[in-house]
Amino acid sequence: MAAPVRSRVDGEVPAVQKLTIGKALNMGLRAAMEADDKVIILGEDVGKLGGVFRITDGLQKDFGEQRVLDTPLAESGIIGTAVGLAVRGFRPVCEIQFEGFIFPGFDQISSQLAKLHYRTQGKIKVPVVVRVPFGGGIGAVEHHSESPESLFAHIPGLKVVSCSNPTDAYWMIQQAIACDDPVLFFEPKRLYHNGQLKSEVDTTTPGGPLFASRVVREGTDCTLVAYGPSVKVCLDAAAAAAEEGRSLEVIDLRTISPLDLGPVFESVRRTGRLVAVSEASSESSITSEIAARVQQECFYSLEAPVLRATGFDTPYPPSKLEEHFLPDLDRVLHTVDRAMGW
Amino acid sequence: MAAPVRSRVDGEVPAVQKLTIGKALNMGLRAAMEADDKVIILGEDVGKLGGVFRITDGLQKDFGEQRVLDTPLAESGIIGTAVGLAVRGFRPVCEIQFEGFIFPGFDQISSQLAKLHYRTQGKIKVPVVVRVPFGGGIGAVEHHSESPESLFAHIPGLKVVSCSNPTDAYWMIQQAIACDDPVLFFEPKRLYHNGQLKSEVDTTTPGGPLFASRVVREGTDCTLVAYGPSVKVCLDAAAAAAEEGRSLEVIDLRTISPLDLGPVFESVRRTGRLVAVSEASSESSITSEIAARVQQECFYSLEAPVLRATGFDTPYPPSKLEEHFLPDLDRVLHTVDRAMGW
Amino acid sequence: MPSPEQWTHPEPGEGPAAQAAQPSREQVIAGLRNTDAGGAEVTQLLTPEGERIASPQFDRYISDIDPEALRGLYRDMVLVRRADREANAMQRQGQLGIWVPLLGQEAAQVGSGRALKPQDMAFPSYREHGVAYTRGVDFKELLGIFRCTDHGGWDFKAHGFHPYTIVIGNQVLNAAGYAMGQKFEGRVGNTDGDGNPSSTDEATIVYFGDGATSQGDVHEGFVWAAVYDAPLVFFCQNNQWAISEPTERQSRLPLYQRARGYGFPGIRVDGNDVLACLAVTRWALEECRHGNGPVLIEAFTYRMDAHTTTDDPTRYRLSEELEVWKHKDPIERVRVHLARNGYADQEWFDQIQSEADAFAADLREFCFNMPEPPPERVFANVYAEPSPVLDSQRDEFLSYLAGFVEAGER
Amino acid sequence: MPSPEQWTHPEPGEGPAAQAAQPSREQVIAGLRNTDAGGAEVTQLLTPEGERIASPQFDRYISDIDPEALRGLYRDMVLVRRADREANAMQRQGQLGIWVPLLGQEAAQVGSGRALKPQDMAFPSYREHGVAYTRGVDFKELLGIFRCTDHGGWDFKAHGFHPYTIVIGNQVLNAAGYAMGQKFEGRVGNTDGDGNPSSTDEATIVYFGDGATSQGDVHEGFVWAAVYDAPLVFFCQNNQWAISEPTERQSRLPLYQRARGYGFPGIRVDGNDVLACLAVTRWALEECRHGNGPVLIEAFTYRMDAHTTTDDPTRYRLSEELEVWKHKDPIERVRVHLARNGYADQEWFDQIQSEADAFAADLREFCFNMPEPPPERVFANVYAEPSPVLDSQRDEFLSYLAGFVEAGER
Ligand SMILES: Cc1ncc(C[n+]2csc(CCOP(=O)(O)OP(=O)(O)O)c2C)c(N)n1
Ligand SMILES: Cc1ncc(C[n+]2csc(CCOP(=O)(O)OP(=O)(O)O)c2C)c(N)n1
Ligand SMILES: [Mg+2]
Ligand SMILES: [Mg+2]
Repeated sequence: MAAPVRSRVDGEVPAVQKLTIGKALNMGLRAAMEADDKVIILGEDVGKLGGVFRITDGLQKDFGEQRVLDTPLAESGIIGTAVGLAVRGFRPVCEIQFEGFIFPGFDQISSQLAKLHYRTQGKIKVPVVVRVPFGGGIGAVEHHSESPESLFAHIPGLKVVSCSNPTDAYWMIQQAIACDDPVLFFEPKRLYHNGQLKSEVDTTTPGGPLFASRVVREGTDCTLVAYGPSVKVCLDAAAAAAEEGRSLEVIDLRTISPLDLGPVFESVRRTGRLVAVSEASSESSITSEIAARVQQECFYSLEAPVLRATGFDTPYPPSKLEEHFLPDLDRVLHTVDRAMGW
Repeated sequence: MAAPVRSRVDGEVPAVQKLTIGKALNMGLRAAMEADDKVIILGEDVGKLGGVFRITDGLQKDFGEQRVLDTPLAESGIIGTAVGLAVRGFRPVCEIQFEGFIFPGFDQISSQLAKLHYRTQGKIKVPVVVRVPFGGGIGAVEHHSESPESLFAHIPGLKVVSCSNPTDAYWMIQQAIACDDPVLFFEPKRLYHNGQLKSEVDTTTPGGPLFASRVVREGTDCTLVAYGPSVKVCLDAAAAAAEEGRSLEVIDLRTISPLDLGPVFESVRRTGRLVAVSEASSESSITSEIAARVQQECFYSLEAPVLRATGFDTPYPPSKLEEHFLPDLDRVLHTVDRAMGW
Repeated sequence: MPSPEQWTHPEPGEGPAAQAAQPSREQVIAGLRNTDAGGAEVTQLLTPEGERIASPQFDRYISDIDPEALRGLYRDMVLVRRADREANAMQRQGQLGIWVPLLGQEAAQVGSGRALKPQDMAFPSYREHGVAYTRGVDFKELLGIFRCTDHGGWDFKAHGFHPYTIVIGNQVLNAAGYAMGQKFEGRVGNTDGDGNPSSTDEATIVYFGDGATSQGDVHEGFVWAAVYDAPLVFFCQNNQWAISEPTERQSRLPLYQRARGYGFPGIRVDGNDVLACLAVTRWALEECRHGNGPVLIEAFTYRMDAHTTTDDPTRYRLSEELEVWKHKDPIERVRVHLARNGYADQEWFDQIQSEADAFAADLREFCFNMPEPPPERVFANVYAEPSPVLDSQRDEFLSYLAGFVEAGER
Repeated sequence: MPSPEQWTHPEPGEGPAAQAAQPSREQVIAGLRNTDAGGAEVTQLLTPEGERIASPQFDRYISDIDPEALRGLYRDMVLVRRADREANAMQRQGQLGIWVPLLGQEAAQVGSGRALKPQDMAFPSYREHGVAYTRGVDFKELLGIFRCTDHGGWDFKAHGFHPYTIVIGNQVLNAAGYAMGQKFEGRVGNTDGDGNPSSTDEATIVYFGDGATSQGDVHEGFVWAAVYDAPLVFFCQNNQWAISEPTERQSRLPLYQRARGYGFPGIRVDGNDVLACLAVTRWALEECRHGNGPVLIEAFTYRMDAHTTTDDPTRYRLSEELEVWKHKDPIERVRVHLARNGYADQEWFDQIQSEADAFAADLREFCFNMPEPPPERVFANVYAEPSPVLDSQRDEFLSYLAGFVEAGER
């Protein structure tokens, strides 16, 4: 059975707080660790340092070295031991330092984490969460700005989610930890400490369900669908479009696998147009999947093909060039223009 | 510069031979090794044993242990040393024993093999071929029947191809080895030794270019697109459909990345319908990408949405169940029916 | 179901097998060398001739092995071998998709498996049918994997026996994590009321082959277990071959010496000596339970049959090698020992043989009657919690299938 | 360009840094312990006090190091440190996106780098600016990576210096493959006309950190190099820390002992002693060139600055530790040695300092004037041979961009 996501009623923490995404994640992890002492954190530099992004800040101090483990430097080891710990009854939360370093752990993710439940006809559960800071826009060197989430969406047995705002960050991480399936949790690293996004988080009442997408801005002319860091880009684009009298609906996917495209279908049936936005390269990606399914489900509603504004099919470029690589407000609006003019 | 793919004129080998795919690959590898002594083969059991499928049969005997290496048992090691050998000037051909065992090598593939050329602004070339027997239908145990090619199609910097017949097997492997880019070469393992597919291979004249798809059967009602083992399924389906008076066009993708969709667009503009077939799970896959691009390029030509007949979004099941998992002739025709009835 | 033999043997008489290479001189020598390598370094308590060798270090770990217990170990090995041979035969008859024979490794598996306590956990690779047996997993429960009706389905927790792991090395890290969990839960280094080691302390054992030692995951397992003092016994069955590759392709040194680089004990045991395997594994498990952290055991043994039923060992090793190893058979030496010392008579041996035959017959009958899994099984248990996308794929497929039934086609 | 500092310091004064934990007692002790660990096992030729210690084994490898050569090594280290500090400062001024300081590791890098011959190949990690310098790679050529205008662009072949590798451990396998290639091409174990070792024989050196030793790739590099007798020197700079994790988190044993498990030599050298690093690396390279296969060197040193400019070491180590290591400074001991023996006077030291300042000034000026890469660079060199899909993405994007220019917006 899944561990409970407790509403916080202990009164120690104010019920509503203004938080960044980073702080919300930190508090969400803390709440999960308080709720269930089988929750442990594993990763490189997650202890004393609190992680290179400080998302686990203070947790080792308060929960000890057996619940927040500074592991040896090897990702297959982190995931592989987490699987074993889960078999033992723990609920490990692994931190991958940057998405570009998840690949040494790919085999354990696809061969064990994703398949153990299926292999054993459900007799073994592996409630492991793999936290992955992802995406670009931080001016970093190679391997620190990628968006590999589509690879995991293609692997059956995994669930993949991404948060885009502090409230979701706080609740989704707890729900992911409580989920009995392995969850890859993609965190929009460039927004971790973005003060603009700081918002009030109600820490008493859980948000909606984890595996559900959500309309975050209503509109009538064209639908934008995105997840993680691209949600903010889309919201900004919608605000800019509104000034020019164009009404864009924005959907935050939240769950990447399984996809919850119901709200997207419903929206496209109204607007007739869809632009899918993601920093990931487009080829064989989540945005491909969205396009494939929407053209099938909304065949007679579409007034233009589903278009995509994504990272290009190149490796992530040197970050002086990332403004070109990343789908920004202009490129999203340009793509909307193309959809409108079809 | 790419190594040459030589036409064979030495007269020792008959110019036209009846070959299976397996034998054609074996002869193609031999021809590549004769043409360029920098071509070396690395893998588990590829030497004395000739590989578990015998694709490298006889090569170590004739070219020696420094050109056909039985490596230690570790896939990251195989790919990682192949990258270093390529930097040194070799043209390594790695054999991954079964596609399910490519994952320990995923990091070296995505972080080094795919990116070294980009990282060095073209100063370092990594002409490595990774041969991957893939797909199901052989009644095997877990990890021996998967179709992970979409994962590699999503990684920029790699090229990904798959052969479906003896002539392509013979020539494509040589072209892949001669290509200056890293090529993931997916081989339809269940067809290796399929006597039905045995056909005359002209070993004197190279086939068409490597990175081009090809219409393998013409038709007018609906287009089928597939690659590797699914091409045969589609051809069989088209033959069956013809008996019922339905004319299906079949396109062999051959190149998965970069996709060569020109012939598909052209075909869909004529037929108005497309069914994409693959054994891989559908989510965020090559068939998603095909659907996404075809709905965009052929928006006004499509009389039905692009449909897909694929493996399900489950791990590969125990192989007693694989007949259900794999898109077979019936399921392809059923999907065609749906497209026709839209 | 297509038989995996077709992988390599397209049409009899022609095809690639016809070009089979002979093993090189070096390989033959390597193979033969193995037969007496390990001599000085190897821990042996029962010689191939059935003589009991005293060991100051290890005798106390088998002080409870009286003639009856020894007969028990003999019986274990005979049953396991008989079942293995039966399964192998059933594969030849098309009843199993593949079989992974353990022939020759009975002592390594029974000896180490019998060293475990109920509360311990074992992480097998894919050849550990003998260990499975010692953990109380019915041989029948293994068949699903090889008949390809399931990926394994015994009660892992109840038996303390993890699922088979096919991807080489993976299970070593999983086992390290599990053992860390035992430690974190305070299940090592305890004492009872009298100050003796607690009988409820736990340890984990993980099985892997000589070839597996090259994998990064095995190394990382060594690193993790060492750093966290995890109660983990690394049990490497060096059966001299990783499919067609001799151990020389994986290491310059005897494999047990790998432990030297990590700072925990490594030991080579005669893997064909059930007593030595039992004693050494008990010692290693105790080290673990005391909280001293991991131990590496290299069981020096030999794979007497093919790698799997799809393999053709004549392509890479000479039958002479097998002949040499037959002299070191793990069962025969116990038989000689029991007989010579009067611990068992012919009647008893005959009785065990009939018991083994009955065991095998039962297995065979079970195998022939195994049901086919239903199509919906494809979709079952992908997730613990529902996935609407998958549910609709399933529903769609099942109604598609139902269409055939209605049309009378399937 | 957003500065990576923003990763961790949202708003000054508040944010997570305010909760910074202090290093634990254990960590402090571990750190201090390191300062005299390695004592007996470490190879040292020049003490921190500048005294030359004779070594029967290694002296002959530096018999050519006369005062002039020693001054050269001193100059190398001073220049490298000065450039490192300049780059660090430029990062603080926003001219570089990040910098990875080598402060404290000059001797390890210059000593090992100077041991290489032109035909040798070096595979760096990401901190080997000092090695780059010894390979004739201009410091300016390194800046693109850290200014984020490129991923590295020097002439790798001409310099015998591979691209920086950021994914921990990857380069170790790549180096093993390269070294196998040297062997396959017959570039080891040759003799010249007089029967002496050939001066054109080759070897490879690969750099990695203490943290990296845990990665599977490093292990597999050990396995491959050992099995193929590849001419590869594994040069591990143990700078005591993998970001915030002390070496104890990676290993129970001193890291050089890892080699014991693989059957090739492992040696610990004082990584702050340029002479010892030079001598030991020359020895190791000769082993390789003779065809004896790999050697592991652990250079025992200290990262005197932060992991990178985004790191805050005060969160995990005490400044006392740094103070201890300052007494073992790699440059200072050479200065004392030169001065005490009258090999260099103050004027010479001053001159080197000015030279270093000029070197840094030149670097600074270059950095400030580095051009921005053009947008089409995003699409360039993804493949060696054309990819029509990508070409059309590029064309479409460039015409989109041109649209802005036409509209006067960018
Ligand atoms: C990662 C991975 N690579 C390749 C294989 C294919 N394979 C299966 S068994 C085997 C040899 C294993 O040898 P060893 O570790 O000595 O174990 P043994 O089979 O001898 O018991 C290989 C290469 C695999 N299962 N997993
Ligand atoms: C595979 C991988 N995981 C994580 C990282 C993030 N990372 C960069 S440097 C570093 C620590 C490396 O420590 P060490 O090997 O001792 O080298 P040092 O930086 O001390 O020179 C980490 C964890 C990475 N670059 N690659
Ligand atoms: Mg073996
Ligand atoms: Mg370090």
